[in-house]
Amino acid sequence: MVENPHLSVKLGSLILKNPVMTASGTFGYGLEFEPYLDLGKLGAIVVKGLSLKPRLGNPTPRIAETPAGMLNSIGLQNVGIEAFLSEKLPLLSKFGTPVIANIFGETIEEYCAVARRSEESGAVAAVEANISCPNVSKGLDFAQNPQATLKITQALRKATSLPLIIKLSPNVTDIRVIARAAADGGADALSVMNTVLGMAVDIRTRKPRLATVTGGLSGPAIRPIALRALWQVRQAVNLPLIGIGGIMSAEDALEFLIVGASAIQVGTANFVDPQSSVKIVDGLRTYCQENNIADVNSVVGTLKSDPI
Amino acid sequence: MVENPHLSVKLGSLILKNPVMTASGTFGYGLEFEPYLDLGKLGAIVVKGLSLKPRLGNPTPRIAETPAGMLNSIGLQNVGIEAFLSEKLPLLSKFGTPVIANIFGETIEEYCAVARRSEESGAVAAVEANISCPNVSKGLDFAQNPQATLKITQALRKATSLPLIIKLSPNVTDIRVIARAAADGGADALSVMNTVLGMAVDIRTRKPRLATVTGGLSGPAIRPIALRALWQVRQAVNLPLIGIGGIMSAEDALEFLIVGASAIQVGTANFVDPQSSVKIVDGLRTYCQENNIADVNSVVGTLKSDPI
Amino acid sequence: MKGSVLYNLSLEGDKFLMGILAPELAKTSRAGQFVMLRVSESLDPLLRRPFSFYSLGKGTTAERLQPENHLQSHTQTVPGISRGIRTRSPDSVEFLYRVVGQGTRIMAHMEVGREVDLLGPLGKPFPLPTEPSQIFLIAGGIGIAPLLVLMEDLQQREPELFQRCKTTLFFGGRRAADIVGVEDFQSMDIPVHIATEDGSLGQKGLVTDLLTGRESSGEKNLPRLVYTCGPHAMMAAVARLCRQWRASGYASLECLMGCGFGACLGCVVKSPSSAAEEIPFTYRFVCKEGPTFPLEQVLW
Amino acid sequence: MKGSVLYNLSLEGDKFLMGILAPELAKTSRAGQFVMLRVSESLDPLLRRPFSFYSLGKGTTAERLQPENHLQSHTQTVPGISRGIRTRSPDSVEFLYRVVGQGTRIMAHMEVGREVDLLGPLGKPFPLPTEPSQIFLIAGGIGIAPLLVLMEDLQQREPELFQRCKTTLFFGGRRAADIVGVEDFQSMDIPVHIATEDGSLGQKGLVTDLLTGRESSGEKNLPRLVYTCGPHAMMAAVARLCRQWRASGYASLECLMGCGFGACLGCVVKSPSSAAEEIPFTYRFVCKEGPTFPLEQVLW
Ligand SMILES: Cc1cc2nc3c(=O)[nH]c(=O)nc-3n(C[C@H](O)[C@H](O)[C@H](O)COP(=O)(O)OP(=O)(O)OC[C@H]3O[C@@H](n4cnc5c(N)ncnc54)[C@H](O)[C@@H]3O)c2cc1C
Ligand SMILES: Cc1cc2nc3c(=O)[nH]c(=O)nc-3n(C[C@H](O)[C@H](O)[C@H](O)COP(=O)(O)OP(=O)(O)OC[C@H]3O[C@@H](n4cnc5c(N)ncnc54)[C@H](O)[C@@H]3O)c2cc1C
Ligand SMILES: Cc1cc2nc3c(=O)[nH]c(=O)nc-3n(C[C@H](O)[C@H](O)[C@H](O)COP(=O)(O)O)c2cc1C
Ligand SMILES: Cc1cc2nc3c(=O)[nH]c(=O)nc-3n(C[C@H](O)[C@H](O)[C@H](O)COP(=O)(O)O)c2cc1C
Ligand code: FES
Ligand code: FES
Repeated sequence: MVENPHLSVKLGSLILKNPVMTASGTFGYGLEFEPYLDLGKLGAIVVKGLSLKPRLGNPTPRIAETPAGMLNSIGLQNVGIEAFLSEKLPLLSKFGTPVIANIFGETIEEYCAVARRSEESGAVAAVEANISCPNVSKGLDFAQNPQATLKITQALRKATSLPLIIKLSPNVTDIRVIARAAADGGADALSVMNTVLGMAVDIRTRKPRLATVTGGLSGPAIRPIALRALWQVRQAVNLPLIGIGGIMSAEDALEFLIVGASAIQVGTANFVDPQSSVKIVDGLRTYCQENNIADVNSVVGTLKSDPI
Repeated sequence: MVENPHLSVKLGSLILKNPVMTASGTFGYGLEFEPYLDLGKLGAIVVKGLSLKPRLGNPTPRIAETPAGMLNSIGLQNVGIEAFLSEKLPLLSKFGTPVIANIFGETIEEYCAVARRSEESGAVAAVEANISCPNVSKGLDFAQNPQATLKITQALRKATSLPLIIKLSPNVTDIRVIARAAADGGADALSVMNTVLGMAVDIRTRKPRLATVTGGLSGPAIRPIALRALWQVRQAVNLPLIGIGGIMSAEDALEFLIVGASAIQVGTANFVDPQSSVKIVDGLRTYCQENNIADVNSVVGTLKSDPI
Repeated sequence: MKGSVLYNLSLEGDKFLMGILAPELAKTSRAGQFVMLRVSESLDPLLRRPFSFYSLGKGTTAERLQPENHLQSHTQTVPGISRGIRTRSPDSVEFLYRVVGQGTRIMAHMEVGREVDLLGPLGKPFPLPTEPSQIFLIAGGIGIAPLLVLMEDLQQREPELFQRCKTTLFFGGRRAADIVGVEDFQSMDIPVHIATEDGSLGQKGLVTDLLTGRESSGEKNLPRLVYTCGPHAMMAAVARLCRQWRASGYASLECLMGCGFGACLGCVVKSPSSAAEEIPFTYRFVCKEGPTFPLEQVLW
Repeated sequence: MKGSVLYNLSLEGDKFLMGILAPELAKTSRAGQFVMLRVSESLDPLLRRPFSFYSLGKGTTAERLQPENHLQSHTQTVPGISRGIRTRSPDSVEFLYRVVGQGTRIMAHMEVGREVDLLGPLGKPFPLPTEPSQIFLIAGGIGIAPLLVLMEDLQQREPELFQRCKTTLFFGGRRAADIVGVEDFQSMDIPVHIATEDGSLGQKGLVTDLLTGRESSGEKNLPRLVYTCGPHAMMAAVARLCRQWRASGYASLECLMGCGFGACLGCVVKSPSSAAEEIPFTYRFVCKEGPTFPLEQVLW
């Protein structure tokens, strides 16, 4: 039995002490979880999506429960990059866990400005660009168009020397095409995936259960979709990948590692059990110990699939 | 209280005694359900996808359970249109419920041939073309490309005078574009939607849980995706729509009617409870009675959504 | 945090009273706070459910709420079987809940001894009165829940102040079956005025009908302090009354909650923005900044 | 069809024996058939689980399977609490099951009186012997389940034939804890030979090790009829032996099942195609054409 398996993983130049990150929008600014866990134990903390200016977000209802999942249309409410850097980041930095700024904007320029401010702070370890949020764009997203993905990735690549993670959307015909565009644009890693566009109706009132009608579906219900998206992207690009979607346990996380994710993010599970993320770190360690795995990286991309 | 609400709905020239159909591939050839329910009570029976020649289908494992859902890659195993017409259809016809042939092929010509044979039988009420099965095509499906959708719909429109239903796939960037193509091609109604492409991994063996690696996700997990797809298609075309995806109860069915489906199909629910479909018919009747609704059609498309 | 079901009693209509052994929670929680309860280990339902404390087990009530065994209850959805007997202890907490959906239906079936997974205490407590005052408690339906614990907490912590406050409960519902827990208040010598919409108990009408027109009958009939919980429209009406009465008031708000501790940003309520801000309103988080709010902090 | 749990006994290892009151099922089912059991009303887990009958409650066994209360059991996942006592009746059916995942874990927690939702009887029964024969029952682990009911059914329906058959059970497992139910066979005077891979009970090795080399010791040591259930590889080995022995044999197959009644087409097994067909093999549905198959109908 391996007593102290090596859990550290690399996403380009970004080194994490273990593969477990928190998913943007499901972990607040990190500090909300201090009562429940040791933030120092996490691989990385990805904070709520940040924009140049503070945003109020969408009207209520903003969430709805669905079978083994939930819909949200928070509308990217956030304190804005400046308040984050001055009020939240200093408190968050002291845990020794890399803080990743999840960023978004309405224009490419806004994205770049937020990325630049993140880098200037000196305390942000990487930038994850949410080019795929289904709740704010009226039309199609950057992440639904390869040209747009290429353009925004190139622009961000120029704007910052921080590790650049592009977060992809499942709401596309062929995610491989988008993944290649992000790779070509200079991304260091890809996050696969954001929420699936969904909807629910209250039959009593005949109104949508979300004020915005549609919203993002997350949670275990979408795990099979996320795994498939990851598998497709794995075959399309050579970048380190971050698996996201419905991960509730170390077993779930292992599915993503096996398919080819170097790291994973825990999202909706944080609501169900605020300790989920560290429990998954512990679970991965135990798995490695029990299966005599010296290095968790040796699990990554080991899917055995017979050609059919 | 309305004692005998009018439950009959029209899909173009096709008249159903109620809005509840069974989804292709989840109801066998109908006869498998004879021990469990009165097939005469259903709005329509959509049989397992039929091809020109019999098909063996995919290797096992063919199904896997996921949170509130299941994956399948049956590979469209079927007895072939001829055996269906000669062996199954005569037995099925006696229930007085319209039988809809779900058809597929590897080429447009095959599709058309199956449609023609269906019409020639004189006992098939309509044709539902599965242009979106994720388990057989190696590349992209017809349903993932508007031009291909247009072409196959036009060809089928020429090949048969039966009511023509085109079944759409959710695995697209913008389902509205595909829906419009099908409408332009001459479809009489659209089925929204087929399964979502998904995947699951057995962490013990590190193999995919399906022999084909990926497969179609169905069941309540995908209901929010199906409702959203229906809502998008509702805004894009003026055809009668059939809502499909994760419907387990009359309440679920009502969500689809409210969003704008004239009829619905019950799929995975048939496995969990073989009586699901008739229970949903009964549930819709009770709902109309209790809510003083004289005609179920008056529920269709009544979603109240404030513009935001 | 794990707790263990001590009793799960079927009350009037579709209401249940659940006692849970959870010493840590009983010790650290305050009136107005809530827990997020996980009703099952299954992924469906997925999210936790918020419940206010009805009692923190510290109070001692002489006359106990009478659980009735409603095997022939008028509610169809719930078998309505009482399990266990009500035995509060300093180590137990109580939730008064109404069966409205999948989660509460599962709760209604929980057996004695069943382990439950609780997250809490969460949210801001009700501020207790600081000086002897006339207090109105105004509840609608299941909104009664956080008001009992408030009075028990006050009685426990400041017995003298409790004695010197003049407290009255105004309690409304749609029908008699909505009115539960009255005995718990009466046993603390808190008078109870009831209104039901169908007139099946107390005065016919809304609970606010019991309250309008009080200004005319003189100052001494008006409260200094109001605590309210119930349907949104009722609390909005109470907020208007409090402005008329120049009374301070606190409401306990309900709202869909994804997490209960400030992480999902799902639970916002519109709040007046401060003059300094240029925005028409601001959002406050019901789970962290509430669920108890000064009435004027909410844009009703 | 609804049934009600009569007992749910924790046996060796992670095995449980569940008795269910289900008169209709007990009456109409045959050995080798199965039910699809819905373990919860939740949508997770969604699908029903297939279980073969272990007993149809008709048999009368003198010595009863001894349920042990494994509170200090070696299995971590299951509390291993026995509920109720084993009392079979003509109206009850029994399932012997192993806890392997979410569904069976939920089953292991079911209380006496709990209502369960069963679909069945499904599938094809084992054909009973038609003449006095030497019969080998060959089981691996939980594969023992459908073999007891087979013998009880025979004893019940054709007591004389049962007497005149010479039946032996060969039972293999990985360790002693995998060997359950032996007493139920012994009480029917069926001798039991055991093999475990770790040698903790019976002969060390595979169950098929107990069976090889029999040809040399003469005809009378060979069976005419074989019934087998267990891991695929074991049944494949048994199929080979049966060819050598020129014995007829039947296997009860396991396979992932979406529905259990021929609707999903998920449960196929490869079968030799008839000479007339031009395809290399054909698929048969385990749920409808099985789960019991003549050994030669399966491409092992
Ligand atoms: C701070 C707070 C305290 C509460 N205290 C009590 C109490 O003491 N007693 C009581 O009976 N109820 C209380 N509620 C309401 C209670 O949380 C809901 O009735 C319960 O969540 C319904 O769950 P369900 O699964 O039965 O209903 P479903 O309708 O099936 O639930 C679906 C989803 O909607 C949410 N939901 C449904 N109704 C409400 C609601 N009214 N408020 C918030 N979320 C809702 C559920 O949590 C779940 O996420 C409180 C709510 C809040 C926010
Ligand atoms: C005809 C038949 C008879 C059976 N009889 C028995 C019996 O008498 N006793 C017993 O202990 N087991 C029996 N099994 C196996 C039993 O069905 C599985 O162990 C059970 O479904 C596992 O469910 P789970 O939720 O605990 O496991 P999970 O692994 O969580 O289940 C996930 C999914 O896989 C399926 N699955 C997992 N293992 C099996 C398996 N071995 N066979 C079929 N499906 C599986 C489940 O049904 C479910 O759909 C039988 C299987 C078949 C096909
Ligand atoms: C309430 C909520 C808010 C979210 N906000 C963001 C966000 O601000 N930026 C972003 O990139 N993703 C956001 N997401 C998406 C998650 O980061 C994640 O990609 C998605 O939820 C799938 O993972 P899960 O199933 O584990 O939750 C949000 C998700 C939820 C549920
Ligand atoms: C086992 C299985 C087989 C299916 N086979 C077909 C098929 O042959 N043709 C088709 O158009 N759809 C097929 N489908 C898709 C269903 O008809 C339906 O569109 C989908 O399952 C979503 O509905 P549900 O969530 O109610 O199951 C199949 C689905 C399942 C689960
Ligand atoms: S409930 Fe999640 S932030 Fe309040
Ligand atoms: S299990 Fe569905 S066809 Fe056999």
